[in-house]
Amino acid sequence: MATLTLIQAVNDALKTAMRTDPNVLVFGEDVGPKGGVFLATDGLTKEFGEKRCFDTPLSEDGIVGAAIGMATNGLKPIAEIQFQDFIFPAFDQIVSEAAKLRYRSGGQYTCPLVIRTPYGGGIRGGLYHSQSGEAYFCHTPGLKVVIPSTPYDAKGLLLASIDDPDPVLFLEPKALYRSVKGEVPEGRYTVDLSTLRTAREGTGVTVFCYGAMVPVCLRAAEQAAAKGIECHVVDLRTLLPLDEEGVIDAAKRTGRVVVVHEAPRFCGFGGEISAILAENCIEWMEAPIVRVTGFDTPFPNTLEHHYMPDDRRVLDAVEHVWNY
Amino acid sequence: MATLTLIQAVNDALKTAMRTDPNVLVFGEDVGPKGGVFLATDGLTKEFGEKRCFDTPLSEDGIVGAAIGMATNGLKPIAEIQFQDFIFPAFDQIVSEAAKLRYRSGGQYTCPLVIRTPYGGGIRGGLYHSQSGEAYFCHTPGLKVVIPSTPYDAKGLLLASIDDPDPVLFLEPKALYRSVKGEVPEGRYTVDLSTLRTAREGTGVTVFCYGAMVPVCLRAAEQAAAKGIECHVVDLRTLLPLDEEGVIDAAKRTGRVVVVHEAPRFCGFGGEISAILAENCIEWMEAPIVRVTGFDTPFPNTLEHHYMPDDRRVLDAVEHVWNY
Amino acid sequence: MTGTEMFSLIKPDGAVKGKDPKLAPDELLHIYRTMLRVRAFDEVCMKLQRSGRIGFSIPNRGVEATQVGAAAALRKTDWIFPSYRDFGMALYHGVTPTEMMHTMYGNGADCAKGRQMPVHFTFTDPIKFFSISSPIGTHIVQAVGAAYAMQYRKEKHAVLASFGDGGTSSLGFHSGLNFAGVWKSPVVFLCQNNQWAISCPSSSQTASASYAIKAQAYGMPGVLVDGNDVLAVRQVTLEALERARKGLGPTLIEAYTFRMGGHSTSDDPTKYVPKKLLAEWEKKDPVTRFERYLAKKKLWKQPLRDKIYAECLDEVGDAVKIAESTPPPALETIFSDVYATVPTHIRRQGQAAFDLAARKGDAAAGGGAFPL
Amino acid sequence: MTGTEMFSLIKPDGAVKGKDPKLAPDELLHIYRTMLRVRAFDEVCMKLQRSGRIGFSIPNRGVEATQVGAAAALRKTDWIFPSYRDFGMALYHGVTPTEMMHTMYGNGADCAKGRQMPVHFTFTDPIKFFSISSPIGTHIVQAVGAAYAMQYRKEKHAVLASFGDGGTSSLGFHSGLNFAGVWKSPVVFLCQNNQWAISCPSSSQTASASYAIKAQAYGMPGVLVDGNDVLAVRQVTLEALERARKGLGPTLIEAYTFRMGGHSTSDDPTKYVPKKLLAEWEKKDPVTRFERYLAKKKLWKQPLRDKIYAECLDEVGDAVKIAESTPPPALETIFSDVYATVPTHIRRQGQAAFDLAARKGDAAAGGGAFPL
Ligand SMILES: Cc1ncc(C[n+]2csc(CCOP(=O)(O)OP(=O)(O)O)c2C)c(N)n1
Ligand SMILES: Cc1ncc(C[n+]2csc(CCOP(=O)(O)OP(=O)(O)O)c2C)c(N)n1
Ligand SMILES: [Mg+2]
Ligand SMILES: [Mg+2]
Repeated sequence: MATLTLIQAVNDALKTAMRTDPNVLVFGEDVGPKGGVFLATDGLTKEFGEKRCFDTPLSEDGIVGAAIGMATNGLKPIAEIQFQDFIFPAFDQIVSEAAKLRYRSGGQYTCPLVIRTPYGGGIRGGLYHSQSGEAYFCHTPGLKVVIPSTPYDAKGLLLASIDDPDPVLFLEPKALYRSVKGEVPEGRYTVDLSTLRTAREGTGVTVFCYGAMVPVCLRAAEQAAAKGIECHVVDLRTLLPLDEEGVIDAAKRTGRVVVVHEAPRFCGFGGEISAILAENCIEWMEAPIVRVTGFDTPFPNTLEHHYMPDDRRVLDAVEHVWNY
Repeated sequence: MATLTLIQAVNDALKTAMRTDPNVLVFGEDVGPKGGVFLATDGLTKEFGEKRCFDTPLSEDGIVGAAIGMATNGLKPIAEIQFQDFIFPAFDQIVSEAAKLRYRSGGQYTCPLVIRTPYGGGIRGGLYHSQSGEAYFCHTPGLKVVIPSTPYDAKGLLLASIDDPDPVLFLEPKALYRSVKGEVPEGRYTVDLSTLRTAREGTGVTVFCYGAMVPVCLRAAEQAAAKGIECHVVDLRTLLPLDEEGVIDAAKRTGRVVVVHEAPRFCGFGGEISAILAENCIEWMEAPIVRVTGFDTPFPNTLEHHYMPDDRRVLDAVEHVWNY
Repeated sequence: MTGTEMFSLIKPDGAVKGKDPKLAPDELLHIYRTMLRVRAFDEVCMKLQRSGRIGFSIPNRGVEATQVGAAAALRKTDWIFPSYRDFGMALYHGVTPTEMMHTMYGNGADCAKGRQMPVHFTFTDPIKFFSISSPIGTHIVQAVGAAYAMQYRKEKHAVLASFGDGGTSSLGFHSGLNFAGVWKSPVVFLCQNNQWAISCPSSSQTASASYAIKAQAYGMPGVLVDGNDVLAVRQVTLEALERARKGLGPTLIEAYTFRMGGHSTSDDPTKYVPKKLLAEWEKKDPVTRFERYLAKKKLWKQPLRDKIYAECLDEVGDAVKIAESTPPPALETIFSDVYATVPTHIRRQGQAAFDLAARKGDAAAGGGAFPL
Repeated sequence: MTGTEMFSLIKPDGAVKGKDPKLAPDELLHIYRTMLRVRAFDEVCMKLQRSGRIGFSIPNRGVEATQVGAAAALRKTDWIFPSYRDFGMALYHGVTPTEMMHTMYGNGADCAKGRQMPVHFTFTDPIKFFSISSPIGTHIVQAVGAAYAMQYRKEKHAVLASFGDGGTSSLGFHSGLNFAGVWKSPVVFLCQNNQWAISCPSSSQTASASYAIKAQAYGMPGVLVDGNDVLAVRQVTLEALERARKGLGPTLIEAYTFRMGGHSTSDDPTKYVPKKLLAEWEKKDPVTRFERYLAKKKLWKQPLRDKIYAECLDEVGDAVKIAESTPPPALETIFSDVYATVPTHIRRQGQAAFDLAARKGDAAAGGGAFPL
């Protein structure tokens, strides 16, 4: 088993899928000879030719729109959006079209595509190279939304997304691209798209997180442990459809909950977690359900380390609900 | 004081603003000679000329993009998007541009525009003439999101939105366009963009709602009253920025909460209300916080009356939290 | 063809300009009958809407030649990415008025399971008639993707993407034509310039000299054709499809015609369409024009129109009877087809809806338990 | 001008083709100095990035003539809607390297208050240089809106909207040019065709014969100009601006040039730019070309370049010193300017951030209490 970074695991997943299924194609801006701005698609054009991995015009609307047509006519397109911040020109194609095609055609036309895109802060990218837009897509029935936090999951979830018969938005935490490493099996394997992952067991406080916030929460959990608080850290990994049973069970386990994400708080994904708990197990809650999130402002540049939730803020919240 | 329908109140607000400020312009698809598909802009081209109320090419991206340029150069554009379902081609202009211009320019360029658009179901419009997309925009710092439910508020909130120095998305409940009537003062007045409205006082169960759900909840409250449950019905009316203090106060009043909206539940606006309460006053809650919403599916056509929350579903939820 | 000169075949008197395409009589009559079928379907739907039996329809009078002419150039193995005004293309290829009427009623037999508004058809047989979407223009670039799959598999099929003059301002038009140019896609783009986007005339849509000329921006030929001349439309579409099949890339066709009715049953065109203009185009009726051609071929004389039209009306009338007696979709159709399999949260919402309907004695629930 | 023939004024040897624009010597030298200033600013920023003192920069070598030529045609009352590569336009109009360097450092004196990445400038004085956005193309249609305001107020100003070859595929390009055509907007669209969109050459961007020819799709003139000829760019921009001011509507200019560096400091162009091509364009250096013209006018001979360039480097070096000694933005800048006034929920989040910073002894918090 090789030890890979998260971005290498993504690259490995793409190669694995392309080797086994000739209908799998990869395209987007700069994914061809350059291999993608983060090198996720490095070597694909060389190995599979320019009919299977190629650059497109600078139009996210076009990239996703064309992917929908390919998907509905028998191919398995994997579209790359260079930064999640630049997905919005394709919002109409994703939300109005890809997400609704199966439904509106009574199941006669389907849309099995994957959109991969790096999201999140930590690279001093300012307003437009740092955003976490998962909540926009999670409010869209018909889509699946997946975010890995480990190399193993990155490969297994991406292969499962490629197998999936419905459109999947695959958000890659760019802050983790090269900062996490892990063992990744060779060849094909998949990680189910509907179960959360327990990243750390604990009985004191349940911490829900995903993507780049997972290592942050695990660090905070170490520090909490030093203070005698055992955190139960849950990596949600598939946000839609969410493993609601798993979420409720994990919350009941401790009765104290902190929800963490980078995106702005207001109407963010964390609100949904709080709401599910407030609706299904409020009587188990022994403390307020606290959210630690990005602020309700655009993403700044120089001060991004103050904007992004860090272990200090998570620990603060953990202590708060613990001592409540 | 005249008795007007909600759509007449919108028309009245537009005329009032255009009469007092020559910088106010109205444009969009079919807003000119036709007066808009719902007649919101009826008579404007005739009274103010085609430099001030005019049709555009069929491009929402263009409509909002051009409005941003006008707004930042001294005009007060009011753009109509024919149906909220068709706002998504403009999503990038709204979310990446209008919402972030003041911030990213350090306050040197601003974007005081209004986007008006009818939203919601009830006209047998199927997937694409029925959607309620407020949550997409409420997750976007820099925007304001306003939804009236009475003719009085429609005029007062719209005039306040036109006065506002920041971009406002003004969502009009099309189901109420002609079905509600009310007294509307002549001339200028404004309704503050940061306070909720108590639509009905009560001490039993607090019901949060907005737009077309307000009359539905009031009907349910009547029926609940007949069963001895007094509902406190809150019309949120400005969703962003939200009157959080008011929300928390209203919830504490009864300790039992139902949140109602037409949009799909998952990551919808209702989740934010639940989360605010779970974070700020969970110990006051005597029952689960229950959401009554559209389903997590696209909007159907023939069966839309099953999809949209109605007084039966609201009443069910009210009884549920009451009896808990 | 430069994109500004208009190609036509049938002169106003029915004589042929240039080379007669020499179609077999039964093909000519199938074209003719389809045009009348569109008209009959249209007339019946307008009446159904006026009497409150269906909610909405989209009139086609005036534009039948464009739709039917383009459809006549296609093979069954090609794909159509239609606009909501493209009744005629489906009818030409053998979709029955009954199948279509189910969609007009959004009943349980509707291909779209009552989820879409009327006229938003979706068929896979006998030709791929892609699910119609309301948002304008999105399908134009999707058509290019579908065509990529054909290229990739080395099929000799092609795609017809049809849209209106208003559609040229959309995002999908720009990205669709641009991608198709770069990819040399086997796509024919058909811009049906009926001169209106609801109430907006072309003067408020674009400043370009024609719609066909926009092809230049994407490195493909642009062809302007008389959209009221069914054989001319068929001819240019056929030639464009041949180019496409040969790997020579896409073509933009502008069919110049006129929408004789309102935009939809919700629209009052008298507010914005000049009467004189309407009267002028009334004289250019595409059915009459084609009849003159057929007459010169001795294939037509009255009362053939009356006879065929009556047959069409009967056929559509029967469709109405069948559609009206078909029950509405079952409650479960709200919850299915969101995904290939129903996820837990949607299943739970479905169950709650079933419980409520059962409790309140609601018919749509059917059996009572959520079956998915 | 047809959109496919290329206009130029200065021949490779510095002689004038056609009519000399006869600019005053100090204007010519200001143009020259600005080109060198861009080059100096560029060189310094590249080094700062390589040594880890700033995070990012965008090289401009090769494209200075296009930027400076276009800027030279503008009046101070016009607006610029720039792309991130348009250093030179700001410098030409008198924005100082120090103001710009603050943005490169994202410090407390940065006009954008340290919120944007480097090179995303925003200035209102001495010319309206609109806040640069990362998303490609969005500003093109915004420029048309700003121009509408000028028309509406009957001002004789105009707007320059500048973007790259890649930008022509964006949504804002399509809607921007389309709206401008219909509105006859006083806008000049400047497509800087530097032949690359990051690593993507024009052959993967569009199939059209040129970028200028895309103007036809929008009913406006398209002009192709030699982008390495500063006076030719100035000339065509000036003429287009005059048309705009006269109410004759917009123009699309394509300036044909070549990006000699990488896309940005994060890019390695050797992976995709053919060496031969680079060598070929090296010979067409726009600064050298302009020097030959100036030499013929007796305005230039060595060591003038060395002297001016050294001055520019000094000036930029001073800017670096000032920028480096300027403290980072205060913590409150995260929370201000989201709205004109800070709403309650943001105020509360700001207060929490201040409390945390104060508790953990964090410098950025300043005084400690949230001041807004
Ligand atoms: C993105 C979008 N914006 C607005 C609408 C509302 N709308 C429906 S049809 C129409 C006009 C379309 O005109 P055209 O493309 O010329 O087609 P035609 O109806 O004339 O066949 C408009 C504006 C829509 N469906 N989609
Ligand atoms: C909407 C969007 N998609 C993708 C990107 C990423 N990106 C940044 S610059 C660039 C290439 C731009 O090329 P061009 O327009 O030719 O300008 P140039 O850099 O050559 O000046 C891309 C793809 C972006 N900024 N915005
Ligand atoms: Mg039309
Ligand atoms: Mg370029």
